[in-house]
Amino acid sequence: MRSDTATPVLSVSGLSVDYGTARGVVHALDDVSFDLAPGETLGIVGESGCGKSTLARAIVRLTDPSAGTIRLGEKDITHASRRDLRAARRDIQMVLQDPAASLDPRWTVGELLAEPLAIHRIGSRADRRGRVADLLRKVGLPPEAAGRRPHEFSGGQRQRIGIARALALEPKIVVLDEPVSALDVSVQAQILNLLTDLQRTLGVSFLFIGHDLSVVEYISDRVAVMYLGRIVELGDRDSLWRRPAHPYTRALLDAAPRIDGPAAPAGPGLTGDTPSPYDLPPGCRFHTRCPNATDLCRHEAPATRELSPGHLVACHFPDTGAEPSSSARFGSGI
Amino acid sequence: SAGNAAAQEARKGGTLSIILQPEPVTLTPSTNMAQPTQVVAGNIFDGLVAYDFDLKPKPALAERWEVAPDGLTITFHLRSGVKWHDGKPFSAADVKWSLENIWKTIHPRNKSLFENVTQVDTPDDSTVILRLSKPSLPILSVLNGVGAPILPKHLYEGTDILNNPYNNKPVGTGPFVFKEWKRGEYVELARNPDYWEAGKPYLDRLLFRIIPDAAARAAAIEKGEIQYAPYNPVPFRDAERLSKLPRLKVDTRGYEWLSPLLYLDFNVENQYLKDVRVRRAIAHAIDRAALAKIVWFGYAKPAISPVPSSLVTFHNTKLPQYPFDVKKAEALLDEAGFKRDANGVRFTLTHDFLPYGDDYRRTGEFLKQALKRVGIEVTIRSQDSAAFIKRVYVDRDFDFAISYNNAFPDPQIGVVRAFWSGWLGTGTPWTNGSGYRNARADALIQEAGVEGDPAKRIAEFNEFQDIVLGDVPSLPLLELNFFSVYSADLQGIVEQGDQVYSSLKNARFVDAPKAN
Amino acid sequence: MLTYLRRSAAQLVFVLLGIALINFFLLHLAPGDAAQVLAGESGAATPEYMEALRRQFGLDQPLYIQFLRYLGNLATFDLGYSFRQSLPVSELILQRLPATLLLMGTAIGFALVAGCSLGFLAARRAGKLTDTVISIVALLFYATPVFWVGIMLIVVFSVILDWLPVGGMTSVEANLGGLALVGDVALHLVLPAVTLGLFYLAIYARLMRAAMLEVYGQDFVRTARAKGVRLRRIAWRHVLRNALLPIVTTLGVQLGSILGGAVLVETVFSWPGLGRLAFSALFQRDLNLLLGILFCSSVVVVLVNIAVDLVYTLLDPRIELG
Amino acid sequence: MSDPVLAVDGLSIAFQTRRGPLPAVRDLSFSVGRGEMLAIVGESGCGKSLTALALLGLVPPPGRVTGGTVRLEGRDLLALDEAALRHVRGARISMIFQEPMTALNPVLTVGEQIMEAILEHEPVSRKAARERTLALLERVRIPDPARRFAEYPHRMSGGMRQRVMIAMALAGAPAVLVADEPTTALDVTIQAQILSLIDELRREQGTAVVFITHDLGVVSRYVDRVLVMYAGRKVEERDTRDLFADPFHPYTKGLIAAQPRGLAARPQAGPGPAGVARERLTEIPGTVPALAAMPPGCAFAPRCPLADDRCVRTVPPPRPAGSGLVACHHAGESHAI
Amino acid sequence: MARTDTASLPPTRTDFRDRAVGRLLRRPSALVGLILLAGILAMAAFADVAFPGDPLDMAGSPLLRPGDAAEFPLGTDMMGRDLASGIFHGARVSLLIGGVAALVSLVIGIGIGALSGYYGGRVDRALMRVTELFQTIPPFLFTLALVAILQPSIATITTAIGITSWSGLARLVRAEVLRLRNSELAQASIILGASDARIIFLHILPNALAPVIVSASILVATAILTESSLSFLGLGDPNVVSWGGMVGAGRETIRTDPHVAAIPGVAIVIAVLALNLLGDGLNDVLNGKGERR
Ligand SMILES: Nc1ncnc2c1ncn2[C@@H]1O[C@H](COP(=O)(O)OP(=O)(O)OP(=O)(O)O)[C@@H](O)[C@H]1O
Ligand SMILES: Nc1ncnc2c1ncn2[C@@H]1O[C@H](COP(=O)(O)OP(=O)(O)OP(=O)(O)O)[C@@H](O)[C@H]1O
Ligand SMILES: [Mg+2]
Ligand SMILES: [Mg+2]
Repeated sequence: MRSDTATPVLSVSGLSVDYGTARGVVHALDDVSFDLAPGETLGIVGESGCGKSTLARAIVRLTDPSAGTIRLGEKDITHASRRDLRAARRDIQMVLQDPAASLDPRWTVGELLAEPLAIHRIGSRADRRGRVADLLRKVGLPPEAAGRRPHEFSGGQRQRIGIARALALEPKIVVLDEPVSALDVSVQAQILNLLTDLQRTLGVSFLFIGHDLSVVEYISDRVAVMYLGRIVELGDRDSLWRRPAHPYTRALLDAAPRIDGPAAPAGPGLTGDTPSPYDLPPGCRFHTRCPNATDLCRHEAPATRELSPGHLVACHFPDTGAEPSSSARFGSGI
Repeated sequence: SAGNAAAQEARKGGTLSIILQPEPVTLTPSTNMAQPTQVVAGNIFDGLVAYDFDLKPKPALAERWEVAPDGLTITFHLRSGVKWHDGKPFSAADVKWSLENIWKTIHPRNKSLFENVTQVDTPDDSTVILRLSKPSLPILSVLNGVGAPILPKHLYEGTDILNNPYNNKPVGTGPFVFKEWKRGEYVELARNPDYWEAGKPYLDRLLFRIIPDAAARAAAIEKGEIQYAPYNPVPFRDAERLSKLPRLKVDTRGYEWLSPLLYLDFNVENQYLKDVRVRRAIAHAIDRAALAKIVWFGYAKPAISPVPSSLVTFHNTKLPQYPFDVKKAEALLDEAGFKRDANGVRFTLTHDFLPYGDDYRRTGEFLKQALKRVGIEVTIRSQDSAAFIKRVYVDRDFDFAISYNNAFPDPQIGVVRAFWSGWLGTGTPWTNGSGYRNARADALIQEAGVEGDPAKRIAEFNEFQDIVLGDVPSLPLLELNFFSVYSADLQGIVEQGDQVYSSLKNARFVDAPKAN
Repeated sequence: MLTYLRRSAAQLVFVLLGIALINFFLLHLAPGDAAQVLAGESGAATPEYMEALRRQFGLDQPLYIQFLRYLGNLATFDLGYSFRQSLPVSELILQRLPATLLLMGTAIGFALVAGCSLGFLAARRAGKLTDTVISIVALLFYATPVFWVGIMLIVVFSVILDWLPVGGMTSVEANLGGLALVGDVALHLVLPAVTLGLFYLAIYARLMRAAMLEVYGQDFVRTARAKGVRLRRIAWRHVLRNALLPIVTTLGVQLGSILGGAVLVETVFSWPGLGRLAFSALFQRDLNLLLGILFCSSVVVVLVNIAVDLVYTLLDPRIELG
Repeated sequence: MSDPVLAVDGLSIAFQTRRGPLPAVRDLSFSVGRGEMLAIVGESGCGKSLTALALLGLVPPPGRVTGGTVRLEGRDLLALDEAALRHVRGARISMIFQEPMTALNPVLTVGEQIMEAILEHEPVSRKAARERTLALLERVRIPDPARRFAEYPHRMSGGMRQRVMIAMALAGAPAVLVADEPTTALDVTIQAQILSLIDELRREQGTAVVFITHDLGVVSRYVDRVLVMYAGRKVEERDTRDLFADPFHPYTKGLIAAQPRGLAARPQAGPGPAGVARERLTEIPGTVPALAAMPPGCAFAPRCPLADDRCVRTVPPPRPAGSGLVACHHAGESHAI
Repeated sequence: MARTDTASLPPTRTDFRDRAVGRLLRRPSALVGLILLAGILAMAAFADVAFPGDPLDMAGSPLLRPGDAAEFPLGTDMMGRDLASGIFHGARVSLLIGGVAALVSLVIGIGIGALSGYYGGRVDRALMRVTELFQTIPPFLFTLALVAILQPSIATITTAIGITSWSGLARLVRAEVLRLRNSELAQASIILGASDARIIFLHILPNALAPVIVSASILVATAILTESSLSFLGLGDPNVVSWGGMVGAGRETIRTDPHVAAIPGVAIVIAVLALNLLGDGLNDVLNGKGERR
C-alpha cells in the first residue's frame, strides 16, 4: 500500500531535533519527512547514533522538535500542550527497546497493563481487569500472568507485555524502537509473528525501528534509511532492496551478512567511521565515506528526489539500478 | 611575704604555666571585668592597694592613705620612683586621669562608688586627693589593680579608650610585662626588671595557656605541663583526685575578695512565684547541704543571707531561715492554693541556669528533682550566655533562674545590685533579675551608699538583709568556694585575699623549675 | 577551562552571597547581642556602657543597613572588625588559618594515605581475615564519637605513656625556634590530626575497598587478566587509579564537614584553629567574626573543590572541564 | 583434523550456590586447528561466554571449571596455576570481548595498554615495545598510529576501540584468539570491517579463532565450522555449509528457520505487503529452561516437536552425523521434518 | 490472533521484597546489624517496663561503679542517677533524634533532589545552587549555630541536624531521579500520558528508594553522633536523657569514673555500628550486588 492511497495517520515533515550538550549542539535529526498510512509498517534503519530513536522520541513528543511538524491524522501535535498531548497519546503509542527496563519491577503485570487505562480513566476497576485479561490473551500470555511481576518473565514474554501495554489504549499508531534487538533469534521470531498478527487483526500502523536489516526487511512495507540525522533513502521495501539507489543503502545491504546470502561480501565495504555528530561534514553528510564522492558532494547537500513513485533518495549521484554490479549481487540469491 | 626562710633558698627564675580559661576579650581591666582579663591584668597592673585575706587594704602603689573623719576627703600618698613598663614615670596625674576617665565613667562596676567624687587634686606628683560630695566608704574596697585600674595617661589621653590599641598590649606598673598574646594559644608575660619592690618578682615568665576542654586541662595539670590553675580549672571530681596527688595542691584561698554567691532569682511577676509563700516553699524544698555536697562536691556551703559570711562585718546571722523541710514546703504551697492534680503536679515552671558550665546545669537538674518532690514540675531550658542574659535581664521572660554574683568586700558593690529597683528596665546583666521592688529596701540601699558612719551602715545593711530574705525575691543558695590547683613545688602563690586578681610577684619554685 | 573557571567564579559569588545572607539574618535571630555578652562577662555594666558598646558595634542601626554595610565591605574584601577582640576579622582569621590548614591538611593526608592503604589491602584480601579485621576496625572508628577518641588518646598517649603533649600547638615554655620548633609542632600535631583523621580514615578505607571491588568487577580488569598482566600490577595500575576517582570526589564533598569536626578536636586539644574561634564567636555573638570565618571556610571549600575538579581531570581523562 | 592447536575435552563449568553446584556448561568438547575459525552459537545464556573464559582460565567466581581439559598446544591449561597461566594468557591465547566500551581501561592510553601486553611477556625495552605497538596499530588499520598511541579510549569510536582490542590480543602473536561476540555492539558497516580484519589475520598468521556469536548471518559468511550450544551442551557441530544446508538437530533447524528470510528466500516478491499475508516465521515455542530447572533428559525436549519419552528421560550423547556431530535421539529420523 | 504462548510461565518465584529480606538475613554483617538494632529498639520499647520511673531521678548515691550495688547494675552518675535506666530511656530519645532528624533531611533531600532531577533546567540549577550552598557551610558548624540560635531542646536539635544534613541526599536523589527520568521506565509512562506527579511518586521515587534507604540508615547514625557532639559542647537538652547527653554529662568524670561516659558511649558506638552494618547490607542487597557476581 502506498502512502498516497489514503490519508496518512501520521505525517511528519521537515522534522529537526537539536540536543544542546556541554560539548556543543548535536543536530540529531535534520529535516526528516515521511507519511505513515493506516495499517502500514514503515521501517527505519541506520547505524547507531543516526537519529532513529530521536525520531521516535520526537514523534511521541518525548523530545521537543526544533523545527518541522508532526500531524496525527488532521491534528498538528508538534507544539501540543501537555493536556492536548494526553488525548493524542491514545492514538499513538510506543514500545521501547528494553522490555526489562521499561516495565516497573515493583508492579504486577496486571497493574502495569491497567495503568494506561487508569491514566485515561477508561472503565471501572473491574472493567479494567477484564481488559487486562483480554490484552494478555492478545499477546499470547495466560491470564494468570496478571498477578506476577516483570522479573518473573523471560525477555520475550516481557516484550509481549510491553506490546500489550502499548495496545491497551487501542492506538492507531505504535512506534517500535528496536523491539527485538535485545532478544534471541528464536524469541525474535515469536515477537515478529505477534506483531504481524496484531497488525492484521487490529489494523494499526507501525513505525518499526531496527538495525537488523533482515528483520526490518521482513516486517516493513516501506523502509527509510537514515544516516547522521537524515533520511537518505525512502521507498518500498522491495524496490529498496532490489534497487538501492543511495551508496550508503547499498553498503549497508552489502555489509549485513545473511545465512541465505553470499559467503563473501560483494565489495570492499565502507572504510572509515561515522563522523562525530558534533562535527558534521559539510555538503553531503555521507561524502567522507562514499566511494563515489565528488567535489559537489563535499560542498552541497543533495536534495531529496523521487526516483520512481514513492522511492525517494537524497544523493547527487543516485544509483538508478542500471549498473550490473548491484543486480548481480542479488542475482546470485534469487 | 614576711620572712619566709625558704624564699631565700628558692630559685629565682623559671617559667610558670598557668591556665587561662576562657580566652579573655581584652587584657586591660578598664571596661571588662571578666575573670580571665583580671587574672592576667592583675599581674600587669598594680593597684593603689592590695587586700589581705581578711580584706584589709595594704599598701601597693599608694604607700599611705587617709580618710577624713567626715568621709569627704581621701588622700593617697603614692610610692615614688615607680615606672611604667615603657619607662615613663608613674605619677599622680595617671591616677587622676584614670579616676576621671575610667573609674567614674566606663568602669562597669565602680561608677556608683565614685559618683560622688567631685574633684581630684594632685598637689604634687605623689599625692592624690579625692574630694567627695557625700561619703563613699566602699571605695576603699576596690582599689586594687583590677578594681580601680590605673592606666598610663600618656598612652591613653585623648584617645578612644575603648579602642585604644594598648588595651590588648597593656602597659602597667606591675611585676610582669606584657610580651605576647597569641590568640587561641597563650598570653605571655615577662618579669619586670624595674619593678619597685626589690627582688621581685621571682619568676622570669608567666605563660597563660588557653585550654578549652576540662579533661585536657586536668591532663595538662596532672602531667605538670601546667603548674598553676586558678578558678575551678577542672571538674570537682577531678579536683578531688588531683588533691590526692603529692605533686599538686588544691587551694580555695585567694578568692576572699570575690565572695561568690550562688542564688536563685524568682521572677516575682510570675503567676505562681509572685506569691511569697510559693517562693518560701521552694526555699524550704531545697536541701542546700545536699546540693553543696552532691553537685558542688563540698566546694560550697549553704548560704543563709544574700551577704556572704566572708563579709564578716555585714553578714547578718539573725535572719529568717528556710531550712530543708518538704512538709513545710508542701503546706505553704497548699496554703497558697496550688493543690496537686491527679498526676501529683501543682504547676509547672521553667528553669534557666547560668550557662557557665556543667555545675550550674547540674544545679538546675538538682532543683528539678527537688521541686518535683513537692509537686512542682520543672522544665529546664538551656541556652548560651547571650540568650540567658537577654532572657533574664532584658526580656525578663523566665520563671526562675540560677546565677552567681561576686559580693566583693562591701555589699554596696556586689550584693545590693540584685535587689535595687533602680536597675529595673535597664537590661543590665547581673542586676535585679527578680523584678523586686521594695521601697524600704531601696531606701536602705541608697542611704548606706552615702553613709559615712560605718556602724550605721552595718545597721542599714542588717535591716536590708532582713527585708530581702523575708521576701525572698532571690534565694541565696550557696557560698561557693572557688579553688586553684598548683604544683607543690611552688611557693607564694596564694598570698592575699584578692590573689586570683592580683599578681604572682611572690610566686617561686622551690626546686629547680620543671624542665619542659 | 575558561568557561569552567568562569562558572566556578559565579558559583563562588553565589555561594558567598548566600552564606552572607543566611548567616547574617540567622545570626541576628539569635537572642542577645554582643554588647549583652560582653556586659555579662564584665560582671556588671551600666546601661550607658552597653549603649556605648552597641553604638560602637553598629548594633544600633536597622538590620538591613547592617547587612548592606556588611555586603559593601565584602565587596572591598573587608571582612569587618571584631569589636569583641578589637582586631580586624581578617587579621584574626589569618592568625588562625595556618593552624587550621595544618591540622586539616595533616588529618586529611593521614586519613587518605592510611585509609586508602587499608582499603586497598582489604580489597586485595577481600573475604579473608585481613579484610574482616580492617572492615571492623574502620567501622568502629567511624562509629565512635570524635571527642571521645580524642580524650582517650590524651589519656593513653599523654598522661599514661607520656609520649605526646596534651594539647596546644607548641611548647611555648621551651622557646624553641627553627627545626626544633617544627619538630615540636609536629609532636603537638600528632594526636589532634590522628583523632580528626581516624573518622575520615574509616570513610576512606571503606570507600576505597568498595571502589576497588567495584573496579575489580569491571570489564577492563578481565581484559588485563586476559592479556596476562600480573595480579599485583593489575591492582596498582588498573584498579587503583580508577578506584581513586570516587575518593577524590568524596574528598571535595567532605571538606566542609572536616572543618566542623575540627571544632571538637580543637576543643579537646586546645588547638588554636578557626573551628574553635568560630565556636566562641558564635557564643559571643561576635557576628562579624563568625560571618568572616564561615565565609573563609566556604571560600576554602569552593577553592578546594576546584582543585579537586582539576585533580579529577588529571586522574580521569574522560572528564573535560567545560 | 591433525594436531589441533586447541583441544577442549569434556569441559564442565558450574556455579557454586547455596543450593549446590549449578552446572552451566556440561561435557563440552571441541577442537580448533591452525588458521581455523570455529564459531560457537546459541541462545543467550547457553554458556558461550563461560566457555570462552574457561579457555583462558578466567571463569569468574562463583563459577568453577568442574571437569574436563583444555589443551593448548598440548598443554593442559586447567592444570596450570595462576602464575603459569599468566604467561600463557596474552602470549599463546588471547581474547577479544564484546563491549569495546568497557573492555579498555579508561584512564590509560591505548598505547600503554597495548604495550603492557608486550612488556608483561617479553623482556624487551619500552622503546622496542612502543615500536611494536605502533606496528600493531598500523596492522589493525588504525590511521595515524603515532597520534592514536597517546589517545585515551573514550576518544575513539567503538570500531576503533575494537581494533585496539584486536591489536592488544595480537601483541603476543597467539596461537589461539578467542573472540566473544566482538561485533555485537558495532554497526553493520563497522562489523564488516572488523570481521574481515579478523578473517584476514587468521589467514595470514595462521591463528586459530574461536568465534562466539549469535548472528547466524556472520557465521555463514566467515566461519569454517559451527558448534551449536543449547542450555550448556553442545547439540550439533558441523561444517558451516553443511549446517546451513541441512541442519540435523531440531534446535538448529528451529534457529535457522526463525531467521527472517530476505528477498532471496521469498517466493518472487509478492504483490504488496500489508494486504497480503507475510509468510510466518517459524517459531521455536517456549523459552530456554533456567539453569536451576534443567530437565533431566534432553534440555530441548520441552520445546521440541519430536520429543518423546526417551528425550525426556535421557540426555542424548553426541554422535557422528555428516561432517560433524549431533546430540539428538532423533537425529537419524529428523530429516523427516 | 496471536497464538498463545505454548510454554507455560516459569514457576513463580518469591516476591522481590521477600527475597531482599532473605538475602539481607543471610549476610552475617547485616544480620548482626539487624540484631543489634532490634535490641536497641527493644530497649527503647520496654524502657518503661524495665525501668519504671524518671531516669533523671537521683536514685542512689553518686558515682557508683558497675557492680557496686545490685540495684544499679551499670552504676550511677555524678547525680546518683541510674545509668542502666538512662541507657534504656536514652535509647528512645537517641533513636527519636536520629530518626526524626533523618526524616527531616529525607523530606528536604528527596523533595529538592526529585524536583531538581525531574524538571532539570532552571529549576535544577537554582536548587543545586542552594544545595551547594548547604554543602559549603561546614555542616557541624551550621548545626551548632542553629542550635545556639534556636536554643537547645530536643526539637531544635533534631530540626537543626535535619536541616543541615540533607545536601548529600539531595544530590543522590537528584542523580537517581535524573537517571530514572531518562530511563525507559519513566518514558514509558510519559508516553502513556501519565502526569508528572504520577510518574514521580509512582514510578521514579519507589525505584530510587534503595539508595535512599541506605543513606537513611547512615543519616540516623550520623544524627545520633552529631547529637552526642552537641552535648559534648554543652548544647544538649537537659530535660531528657539521651545517650549523647549522658556522654556529655560524663565527660567531667572521664578520668575518675570513666564508666559514666563510657557506657552511653558504647551504646552510641553500637547503635551507629548497627545502622552502618545494616546500611551496608541493604546497599549490597538493594543494589543487587548480591546477585550480580
Ligand atoms: N539527550 C541527548 N543529548 C545529547 N545528545 C543526544 C541525546 N540523545 C541522543 N543524542 C545524540 O543524538 C544522536 C542520535 O541519537 P539516537 O539515539 O537518536 O540514535 P539511534 O539512531 O537511535 O542510535 P542507536 O541505534 O544507537 O539507538 C546521537 O549522536 C546521540 O549521541
Ligand atoms: N554468578 C552466576 N551465578 C549463577 N549463574 C550464572 C552466574 N553468572 C552467569 N550465570 C549463568 O551462566 C549461564 C552461562 O552464561 P554465559 O555468559 O556463558 O552465556 P552466553 O551464552 O555467553 O550468553 P550471552 O549470549 O547472553 O552472552 C547463564 O545461564 C547465566 O545465567
Ligand atoms: Mg536508538
Ligand atoms: Mg556472552
